[in-house]
Amino acid sequence: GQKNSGSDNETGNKNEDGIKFAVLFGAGGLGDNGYNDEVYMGAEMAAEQFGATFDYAEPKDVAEFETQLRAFADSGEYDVIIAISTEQVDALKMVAEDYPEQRFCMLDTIVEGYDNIHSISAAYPDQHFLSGVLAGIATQDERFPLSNPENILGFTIAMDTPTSRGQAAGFIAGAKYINPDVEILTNFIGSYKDPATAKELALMMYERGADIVSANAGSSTQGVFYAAEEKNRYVIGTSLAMIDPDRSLAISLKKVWLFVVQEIESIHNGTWEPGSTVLGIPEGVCNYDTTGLNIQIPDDVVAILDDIRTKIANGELTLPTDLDQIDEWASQNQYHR
Amino acid sequence: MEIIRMENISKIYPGTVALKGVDFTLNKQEIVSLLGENGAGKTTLMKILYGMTAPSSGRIFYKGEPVRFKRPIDAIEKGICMVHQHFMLVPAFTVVENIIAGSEPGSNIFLDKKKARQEVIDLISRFKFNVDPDAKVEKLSVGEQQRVEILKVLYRKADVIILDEPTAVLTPHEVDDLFAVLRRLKDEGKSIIIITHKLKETKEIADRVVVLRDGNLINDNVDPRKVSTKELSEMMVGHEVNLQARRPAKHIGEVCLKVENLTVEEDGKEKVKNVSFAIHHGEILGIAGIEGNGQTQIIEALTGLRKPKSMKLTLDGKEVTGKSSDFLKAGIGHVPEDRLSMGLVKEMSVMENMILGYHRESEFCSKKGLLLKKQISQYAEKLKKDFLVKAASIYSAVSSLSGGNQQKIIISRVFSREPKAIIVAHPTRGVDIGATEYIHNQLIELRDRGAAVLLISADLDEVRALSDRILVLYEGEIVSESMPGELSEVEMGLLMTGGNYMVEEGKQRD
Amino acid sequence: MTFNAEVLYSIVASTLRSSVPLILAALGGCFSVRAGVSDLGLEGMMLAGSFFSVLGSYITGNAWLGLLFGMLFGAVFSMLHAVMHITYRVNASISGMCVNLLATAATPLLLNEIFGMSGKSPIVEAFKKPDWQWMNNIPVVGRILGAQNVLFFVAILLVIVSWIFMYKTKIGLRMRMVSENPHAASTVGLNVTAYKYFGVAMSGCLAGFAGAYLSIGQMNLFVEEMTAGRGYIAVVINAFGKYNPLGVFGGSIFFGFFDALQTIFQNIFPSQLVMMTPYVFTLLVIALGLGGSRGPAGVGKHVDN
Amino acid sequence: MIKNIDNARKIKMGSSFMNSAIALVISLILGMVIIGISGYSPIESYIAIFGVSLGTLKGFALSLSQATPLIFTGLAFAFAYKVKMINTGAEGQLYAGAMAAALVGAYITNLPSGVHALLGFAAAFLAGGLAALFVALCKVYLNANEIIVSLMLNEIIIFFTSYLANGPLKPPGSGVGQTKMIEDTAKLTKLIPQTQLTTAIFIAIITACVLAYLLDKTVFGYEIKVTGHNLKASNVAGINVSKISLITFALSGAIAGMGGAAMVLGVNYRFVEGFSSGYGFAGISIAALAAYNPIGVIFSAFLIGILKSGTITLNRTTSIPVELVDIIQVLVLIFVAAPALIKSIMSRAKKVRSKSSREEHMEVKTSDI
Ligand SMILES: Nc1ncnc2c1ncn2[C@@H]1O[C@H](COP(=O)(O)OP(=O)(O)OP(=O)(O)O)[C@@H](O)[C@H]1O
Ligand SMILES: Nc1ncnc2c1ncn2[C@@H]1O[C@H](COP(=O)(O)OP(=O)(O)OP(=O)(O)O)[C@@H](O)[C@H]1O
Ligand SMILES: [Mg+2]
Ligand SMILES: [Mg+2]
Repeated sequence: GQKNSGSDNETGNKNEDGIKFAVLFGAGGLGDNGYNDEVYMGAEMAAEQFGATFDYAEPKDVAEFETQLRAFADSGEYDVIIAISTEQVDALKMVAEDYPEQRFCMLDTIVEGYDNIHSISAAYPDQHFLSGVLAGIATQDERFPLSNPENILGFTIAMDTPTSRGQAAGFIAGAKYINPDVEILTNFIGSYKDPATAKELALMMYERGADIVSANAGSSTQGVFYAAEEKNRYVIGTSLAMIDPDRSLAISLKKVWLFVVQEIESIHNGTWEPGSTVLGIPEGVCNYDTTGLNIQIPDDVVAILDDIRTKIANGELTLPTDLDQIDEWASQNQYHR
Repeated sequence: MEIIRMENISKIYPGTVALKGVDFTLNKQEIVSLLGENGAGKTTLMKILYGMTAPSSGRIFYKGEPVRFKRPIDAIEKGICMVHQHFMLVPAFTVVENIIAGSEPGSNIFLDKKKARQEVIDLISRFKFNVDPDAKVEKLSVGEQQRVEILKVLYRKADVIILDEPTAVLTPHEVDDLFAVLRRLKDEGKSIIIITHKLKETKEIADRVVVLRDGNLINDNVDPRKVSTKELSEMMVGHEVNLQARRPAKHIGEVCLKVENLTVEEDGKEKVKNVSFAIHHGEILGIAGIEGNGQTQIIEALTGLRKPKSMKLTLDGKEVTGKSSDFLKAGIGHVPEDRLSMGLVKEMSVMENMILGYHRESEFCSKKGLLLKKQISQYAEKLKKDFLVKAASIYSAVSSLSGGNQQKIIISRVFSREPKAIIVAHPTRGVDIGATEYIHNQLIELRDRGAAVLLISADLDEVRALSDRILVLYEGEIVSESMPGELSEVEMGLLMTGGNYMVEEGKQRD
Repeated sequence: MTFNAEVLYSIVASTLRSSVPLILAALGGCFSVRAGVSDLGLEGMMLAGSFFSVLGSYITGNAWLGLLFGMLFGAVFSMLHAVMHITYRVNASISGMCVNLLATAATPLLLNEIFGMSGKSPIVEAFKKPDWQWMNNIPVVGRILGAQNVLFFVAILLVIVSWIFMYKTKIGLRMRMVSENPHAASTVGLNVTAYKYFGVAMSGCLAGFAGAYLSIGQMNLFVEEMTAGRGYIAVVINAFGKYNPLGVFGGSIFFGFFDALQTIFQNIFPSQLVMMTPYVFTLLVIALGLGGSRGPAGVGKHVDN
Repeated sequence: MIKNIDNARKIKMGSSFMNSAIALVISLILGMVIIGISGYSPIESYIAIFGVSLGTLKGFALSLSQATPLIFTGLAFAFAYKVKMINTGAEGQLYAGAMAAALVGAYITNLPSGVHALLGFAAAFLAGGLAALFVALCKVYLNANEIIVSLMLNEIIIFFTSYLANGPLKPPGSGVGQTKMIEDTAKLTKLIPQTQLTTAIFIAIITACVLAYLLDKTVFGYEIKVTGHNLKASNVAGINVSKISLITFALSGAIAGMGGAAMVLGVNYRFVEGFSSGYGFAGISIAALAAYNPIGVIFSAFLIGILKSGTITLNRTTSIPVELVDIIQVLVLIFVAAPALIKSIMSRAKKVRSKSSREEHMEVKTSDI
């Protein structure tokens, strides 16, 4: 491996033996069995693959983002500083302006127009779209033993933020795309760390006839899984760490760890460039996943999912990005089996 | 037979020595009166006996056995009960609940309300007390509350009963009733310790008098029948005292304060019913009456603390309306009935308390709302000197002063503003003889300088000694107006309890 | 949105389930206030209960023992409040906040120290929802009660027992006397300090129970800050219910009901506004003068010796 | 005479200062023990916490900037406490103030820079004050418990501002609930470039001084103290207790609101949903630490600011859990809030010392024999 010698000299005393990078986690912090943990996993993978080392910080509030980024930048030790959550955009832009020679990376959000920021993200709806399609099929398909005759699904969201609404929109669009009459119950928990409320909401969804509930809710997701266990229905999580082998219909995967690995790889290869990279279903970064699950998805269903994935990759199908757009989108886009 | 002996009791509070090696004994079937000025240590001695505070040194013997009372419950178990100087009642509880709490009937964990109620009713009828067992205490008059306190003690079947100033809030008639009860209890074999500042009462009820002064035992075997009240008070104070002698007004002037059609409504009931009266310059008008007959409401109306239903108040012909600050500004001074809760801020300094209520006057406060600290401290020093307030400095907290000196702060504050009229309520309640004498003199001086004084007091002797004219208040109405000496104490007592017919009949017979 | 009997059943069942932790914590608040100590520390005691019940269940493998552990440590945390306020005369709002701060700091730390995990604990043995088939035969009520956890019934029992304790027993009367007028209580020979400690310890136990209900009753693990402000809501409910176990029960059901209703209204109105409504309603009730009594007269007062 | 007062006050302040200092030392020592027990090096931790916070310019600036919102909320609590009201609503008032400042900062344009920022503070002052006034009205006229009403109003304000930030006020394309960025003219001047230390700290300190002056030197302050100590006596003294309570509590809320403005105009440059990590509640401890003295609040907030800034360093440079610092913070609060606790510890220590010295004495004697 060769180091990116050009920028090395400019920014001073960088670790000569290997790449050193820093990660600024989201306010939720590690241990969420979700996004933050997956980024951490990516950092470890990158460290191992490229012999890199990394430091990280778990900020406690919004005001701390800027301080931590500055401190990382100030030390001049890092080849790249990675900010991982949407709330950090403001801080990142401010700091990036003050340290033009320092490379930054923004994950999961598009930031453009800076010479020292590279952003890698997936389109919000992509993560859950294919799972939505699968759920839309499964709820009406007798080959899925835990589903019921009713045509109802559920989606629980931690906080009512634009990002979360975009993610939910992906799931709902997926389900309606294949099953236009499906009803999708959506609920907001109000916290990333309140599994008890999450469980209660999921229980009510199941009681109201939903047979598959998907969750994108940080640590609160645990509650949805527990509700699925109690009701013996399907559940869809967002992380490899968050599965119930007998009841997880799929995992709505966004392979954020790949973002980190790619980023470090580009540094390692000297191909790092500012700008933005958007990845998603076409690149295989977002997908439904069944690793470690005991549920058999019939081949014809897999074929449909593959077909839809191709359509998206071709650009035949573009996805809606907010809950408000769904109805209109669904009336225009329908999949005919 | 000796039932209690306290030996060489000392109590040191941070900053004060409350008791210095006091010995005290109590015999069976005996009523002992404990005398002493404010701060002499009477309450402290009794609190030690009752297990509420630990003595710094000394020993207590109960029937010859040495005992250590760590908590009141230890004393209660030995049959020692105490009625406190300040009421120890729960306003939100009923009379029954207040009486039984802590010594409920029955042996299981559940509360037997029926049995408790029956026991209390029996007790009430046995001692001919007039209290509703199911009434909430917050609705009771002060006298009734006092009776509940005594019922609490009786309910606990105490052998030794300690009463700390039980008569301060009672009418003469109620005092008689109380004393009758005490005598009956004595006949039943109980021993009683009573603390009072009224020497007349001491002479009437006590078998033996014990005198404390400044934490020292002065004499523990005075026979009340063999000493005069003058001698008793000199024992307490340590020097000669001039007892209240009437000093009638020299020249009564024009009408100063005129109150017409005063009606006050509270909780939908008329507490003061269309009362009118006038006070002249240089006159003390006394209002006698049992507490709870509308005194508080009259005071509040005349000081602007409460909006009466109707009232026309004029001061030297000018009408006064508005808030209490307007009344103060108009020249109506106010010595409130409870010095600590209404008249003073005990956490603040003597100096700060000496301008309370007058702090917005231009003497103490600039137009921009700044306090003129230099003027204020000079003023406070002057008052401290003029009114003989005993305090370490004007910067000491009021809480560090004795009751009498606390009262002096209020007196100095109000009197030195030369009010045209002044409302004075219970000015000497709980104040010792020395300070009482001083306050009375100040009142008379103020009157002689031309102020109109409205004196409201539950102490009939005080009203009779100071007033130039006396009204009797009963259930919110003025039932009698008389000149001092016109009516006997008994007659006034009857009027105060609603017996005006009898008085009038008596007069007609004369 | 179809609005049928199913939905109705589900709302009622959910109301009961989500009111349980509120009932328990606010009941704890009752004991505290009715012994004369303000109850601002419920949140912290509850969080401690959540964590330690999980730890207890983890160690023993038994949910009941876990619950016991949770209650015990709820009480242990309440003792910080008790010692500061009762013995050292600190303002109760401050000592209460101390408990909250301590629990928020200590639980993640212990999570890290004991389980080596951050954010949440491993999954432990929890109270399973009992399978009461026979209940389903009882019309209406059976379906709703059948959807409840055993702890729900324990909570109801505790409400009744607490009410009897406070209003029908001698100790209850004495404890209330302490809260109304500690001086009076001490003069009739009651050990005011002991009663206050007892009330606070009970509040710790019950808040610990409430926390345990969240972590091993509703759920099967601990998540940092999982009480999510329920302790503060319990403080509100306690005042709303006039510091009476029955009132507290009613107030908790009220809040639980709003929680359950949210699931339906969130799809119609912005979620934040829906979540805001129970507070607006409570505030209105207080503004109309129907609730929010000042409580026992002697709360926060001390007796000198 | 004047000297006399000053002396008396000095002694009082001095003893409460001593008390706080001892409390600090004890809690730092206990903190070391806890860190040690948790298996980390106490020395290394303390170097990380204090070395950077106090030893470097940026660290020092960070400590000050962390202290800024805390001064406001600490003052808010301390001031309301002067009339014996407990302002648990500072968190909500902070949010209300932040939203108001963000609106003024973003939607009013063409103002000179200092004026714009001050207008932002004024709006926050008003918003926080109105929120608190509502609580005070409920207390004064409906006899409601201010703690309870404040707690509810907190939730209402936080949810409502969150609704605004996610709904009507959300700038297009934003991934989080927040309002539009404020104009440059509304941004506060940085005192040290590349830090979050802005002129807000001056506004905070000035506010503290104004409050101290108000309480000590004015009739209004006198009336506040009288009202706080004895409600009945202040009525009798012709003080309009309702008015004093309303004004004091509203001012308390207004000060908390200014804390929100400091965060928006100086740090985040817009209202961000959930921006406060409990600054409002932290105010309670800050005020208690300062024994409710406005000037003391500056120092206690600075102390907590040091610890918070230490936490930030610790977080980045070591694997020591940051909650350890929070624990130290609680310890400080416990010991400062309970002066009696310190006293009993000190007297016990003295007893032990005198006992041991007596024993020494005896030893000498016996050896003499
Ligand atoms: N506890 C938390 N507090 C604050 N923000 C959080 C928290 N957990 C997650 N987030 C943020 O919310 C967004 C979605 O987080 P979530 O934990 O639901 O991730 P996930 O379910 O793994 O899906 P993901 O892969 O979205 O983006 C991310 O931007 C993340 O930074
Ligand atoms: N808790 C206390 N702390 C400090 N000093 C006290 C305390 N209680 C009483 N004292 C002081 O002890 C002395 C004796 O007080 P005590 O109450 O026994 O007097 P007393 O004779 O009952 O007076 P009074 O007639 O006013 O009731 C007084 O100087 C009083 O200020
Ligand atoms: Mg179905
Ligand atoms: Mg006394």
